[in-house]
Amino acid sequence: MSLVLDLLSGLLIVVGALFVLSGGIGALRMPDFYTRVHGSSLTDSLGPVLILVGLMLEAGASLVSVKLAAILLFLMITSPTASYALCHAALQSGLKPRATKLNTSSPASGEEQKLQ
Amino acid sequence: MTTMLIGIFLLSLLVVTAFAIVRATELFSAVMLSGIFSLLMALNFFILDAADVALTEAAVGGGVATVLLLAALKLTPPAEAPSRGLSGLSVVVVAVTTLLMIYASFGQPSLGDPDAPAHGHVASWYIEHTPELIDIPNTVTAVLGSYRAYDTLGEAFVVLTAGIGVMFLLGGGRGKPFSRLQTGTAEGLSQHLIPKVVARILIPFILLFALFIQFHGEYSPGGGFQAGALFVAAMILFTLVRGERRALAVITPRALLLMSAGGAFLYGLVGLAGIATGGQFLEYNTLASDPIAGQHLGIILIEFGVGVTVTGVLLSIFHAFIARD
Amino acid sequence: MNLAEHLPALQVALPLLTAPLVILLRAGFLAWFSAFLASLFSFALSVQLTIAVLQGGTLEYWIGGWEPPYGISMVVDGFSALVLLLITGASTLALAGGRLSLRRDIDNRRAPMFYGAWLIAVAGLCGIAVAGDAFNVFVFMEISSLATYILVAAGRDRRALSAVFKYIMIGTIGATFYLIGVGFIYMMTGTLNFADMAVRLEDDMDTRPIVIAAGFITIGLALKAAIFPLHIWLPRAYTYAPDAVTVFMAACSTKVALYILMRFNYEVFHGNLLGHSELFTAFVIPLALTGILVASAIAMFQGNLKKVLAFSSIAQIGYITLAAGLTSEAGLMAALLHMFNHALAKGGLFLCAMAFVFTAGSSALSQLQGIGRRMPWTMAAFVVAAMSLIGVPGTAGFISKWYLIVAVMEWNTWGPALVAAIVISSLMAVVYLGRFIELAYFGEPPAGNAGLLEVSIPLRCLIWATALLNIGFGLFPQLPLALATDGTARLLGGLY
Amino acid sequence: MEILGLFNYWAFAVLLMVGLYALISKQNLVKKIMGLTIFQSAVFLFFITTSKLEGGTAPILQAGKDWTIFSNPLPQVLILTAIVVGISVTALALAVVVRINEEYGTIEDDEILAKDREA
Repeated sequence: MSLVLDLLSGLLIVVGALFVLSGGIGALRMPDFYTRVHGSSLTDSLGPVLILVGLMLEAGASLVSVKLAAILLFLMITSPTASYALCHAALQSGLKPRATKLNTSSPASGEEQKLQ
Repeated sequence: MTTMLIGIFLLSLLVVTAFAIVRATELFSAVMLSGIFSLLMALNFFILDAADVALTEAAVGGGVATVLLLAALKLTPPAEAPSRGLSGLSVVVVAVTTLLMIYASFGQPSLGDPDAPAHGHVASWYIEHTPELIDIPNTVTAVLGSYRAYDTLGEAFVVLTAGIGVMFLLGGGRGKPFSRLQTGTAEGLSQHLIPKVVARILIPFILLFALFIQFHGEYSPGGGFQAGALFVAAMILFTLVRGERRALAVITPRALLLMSAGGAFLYGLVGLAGIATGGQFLEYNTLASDPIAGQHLGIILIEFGVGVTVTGVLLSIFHAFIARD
Repeated sequence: MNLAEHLPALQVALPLLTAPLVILLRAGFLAWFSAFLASLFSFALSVQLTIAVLQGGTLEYWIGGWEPPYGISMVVDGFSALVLLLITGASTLALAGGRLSLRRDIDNRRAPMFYGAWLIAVAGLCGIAVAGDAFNVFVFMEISSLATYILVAAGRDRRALSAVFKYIMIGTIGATFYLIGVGFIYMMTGTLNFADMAVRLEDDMDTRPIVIAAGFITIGLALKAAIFPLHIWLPRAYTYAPDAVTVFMAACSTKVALYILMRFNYEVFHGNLLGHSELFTAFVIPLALTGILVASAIAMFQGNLKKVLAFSSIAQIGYITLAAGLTSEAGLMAALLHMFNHALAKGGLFLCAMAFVFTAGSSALSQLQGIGRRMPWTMAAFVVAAMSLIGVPGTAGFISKWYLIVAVMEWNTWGPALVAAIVISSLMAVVYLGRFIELAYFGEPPAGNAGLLEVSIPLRCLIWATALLNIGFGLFPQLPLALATDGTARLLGGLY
Repeated sequence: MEILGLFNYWAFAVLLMVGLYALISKQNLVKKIMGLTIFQSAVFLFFITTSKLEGGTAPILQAGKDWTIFSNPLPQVLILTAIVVGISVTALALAVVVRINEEYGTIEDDEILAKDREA
């Protein structure tokens, strides 16, 4: 039983770590601000969720698990809000998503274009 | 060993972040990086067994300092002027200092060395005698609140002085610490559903946690300062979501001023109470019939004083910055 | 409950606890008045403490009833009493004399904050003077520094702001260097109490971290004390601060850093650190000497009275460090005496400068032409204080210069050269002060301002009282001598 | 091992250097303040390093727990105070910067100096 639990928690943690890693790569490699936020929000949401669940399996039914669950709950509330606030602020300050860039004459430079 | 390796990894990250802060020309990203720097520093403190310090660094460096820097950036130009290259003299000064310190490090006790002189003498006396003299589990709080209460008194007044300074420089004076309110930003994010709802969920928890840290500081990491910083974090969140005006209606400027002055004054009064009851300045043994009860009472009172001052001052500073346009 | 035994704690607690009450006040006058009263009572307390020290020797106070090194202790000896007298005396003098000047500089609505900061500055400086614990010194150094930044930033000229920013940066570097030094010492000894440090340092004499610690502490405090060439913050801060603040700062703030510098180097390091005396001498004396000469020379070419006096302060700090660097009994004696006498003279000079600025509206020398004829009383007091600064016999300044020259002569073969430097810089002082005095008496007043013009009679009395103190302590120097003897004996306790 | 145990001190030295460099050679006042923060944080790191004890835990003595070694509480207390001092200095310095910007219209040190010279 404990072996199964160990394996399962290990698997969850590894997969969670992979999500964190992909989030990191996404934040570096994505073309514009909004897609980058999309990438890094993986680091915020799915990654920690899997890791925390893995840790909870490891800790078993104890106070530690309750604390981890509380952390999980707060993460699930706060990190999407943070991503939302970030994108919203960017949109309000006039940063245009790259996909909607229509009739700009300047060549795509890989940099975000600011609206005038 | 593992701890040491994690430590080395975190320290390297810290150094990299520090370089990035110095190199960044956009002040906004430098501020974000310095927030990251503080959180990394807090992690380092945590693996070095300094839970109280880690909590404080996270709340202060990651929270309050970042908010203050952002508030100041709103009022100042956002980018650094183009650099003029390395300054020769400063590089020399700085390099010499570093070399001196690395040179000194070879005579120093290695990390965690149990025979280091710092751990004997005074420190071991604290660990040994705190259970019988003060009887609270958290030795850090015992040292902070009783053995070195005078330093903590100084700390409370340093905070008060900073508050006085910011209100003096940026405020309007005469019980109105803040110059004027901008109508445009006074509404906050109240039109935005998601932050509003989330803040409504979070704020009670943050306040609860602040109270827990305030009054549980004798048993677990925390104390007046951390509690105050957290309380301020909750109020700042409230201000962001509901707007400046509503926040100032909840805690009025006059109340903030009273809190700032009152908390520090309360601390001093506890000190004088020691004299009045026949002890020394800041002696708690004489506050109650039983010395241990007296110690507990004294520590709770001064921690409360610190918490109130910190809340008052940090909120005043925050409002003083954002109320200026 | 016997209040007399709690004097050291009350000395700090009184101004400190009055400050939060002052900031709650709404009216400028009330704030000034309560700050003045608190300052006056603090002065009374330091007089009491001085009497207690002179009668009963060194006082020790255990805060919280905890025995040092576990708790924090306060130690008051002759030297601390001397510094305490300077701090509270200067604060009272500046508040009393500066009421009108401050009322013009600080708008009424912000006055409560200003006077709150003033009291905190007094409390912080007093806290350093009575501290017996190295970290406690750091905390109170930061309290007093933060408060002083606020006081300087209150200057009306916008240059006060840029001056204060520089002051904040350099002050914080100084304090942090000091903290690093304390950290190294703590790491090697496990204690923070001065007396305990001295005892425990004997065990690990001359380990590298301790040497580095001595370096950091000395440099950090030298930054705070504005020892040449680490003085760059001082002239602008003194010049652009409100005039009354300059009176207060000039008399005591750098002195307190020097006080703790001497305390650390003598009580903790000397005798415990191999070759420390020689190193200290070799480090301090050249700096002090260049400081004396260069700052005096710069002072001769300044176009602003407050700047002249500020550079003169740097030169005078040079005298004090020179005397302290001799590491001899006579040298220390001279250093302590000069600290006291310079504060008297410089306090008097800045007080007169404040009066001039108040009536003439500017401290630029060109605006002050002929001011001596328009304000004969104030100007005469200025001349008396100037004579004390130069060291004319019969004034307080003469006593300390005499002690200084004697100490230098008995130092070693370099003595005569140092005496020559002291004489040259005294002559330069004659030049830079004489230049202003000449221009004040014989210069042509700016157009349209030639009438007789004096400050109010109470202020004139205060100015003259200060001037007379300069003469009084020159003729009857028993009090500072007694305090300096006691302080020297304690400082040298570690040397022999 | 022995040498790795000194890594904290080296990080301290480098951070101190980086902070001091930014403090003295950057012209932008906000950047100077950030340098000051790094500079102070380095010192905090140094103190906390001296408090660590091999195999120890945070100095919270819980009855019934089997920890017997506790890290040194004293440097932690000192740093708690020092952190508070640090944020106070930062807040005050930022307020001064805001005022400087209002008066001079710039927060670059050399430009301020130039404007001072003109006056």
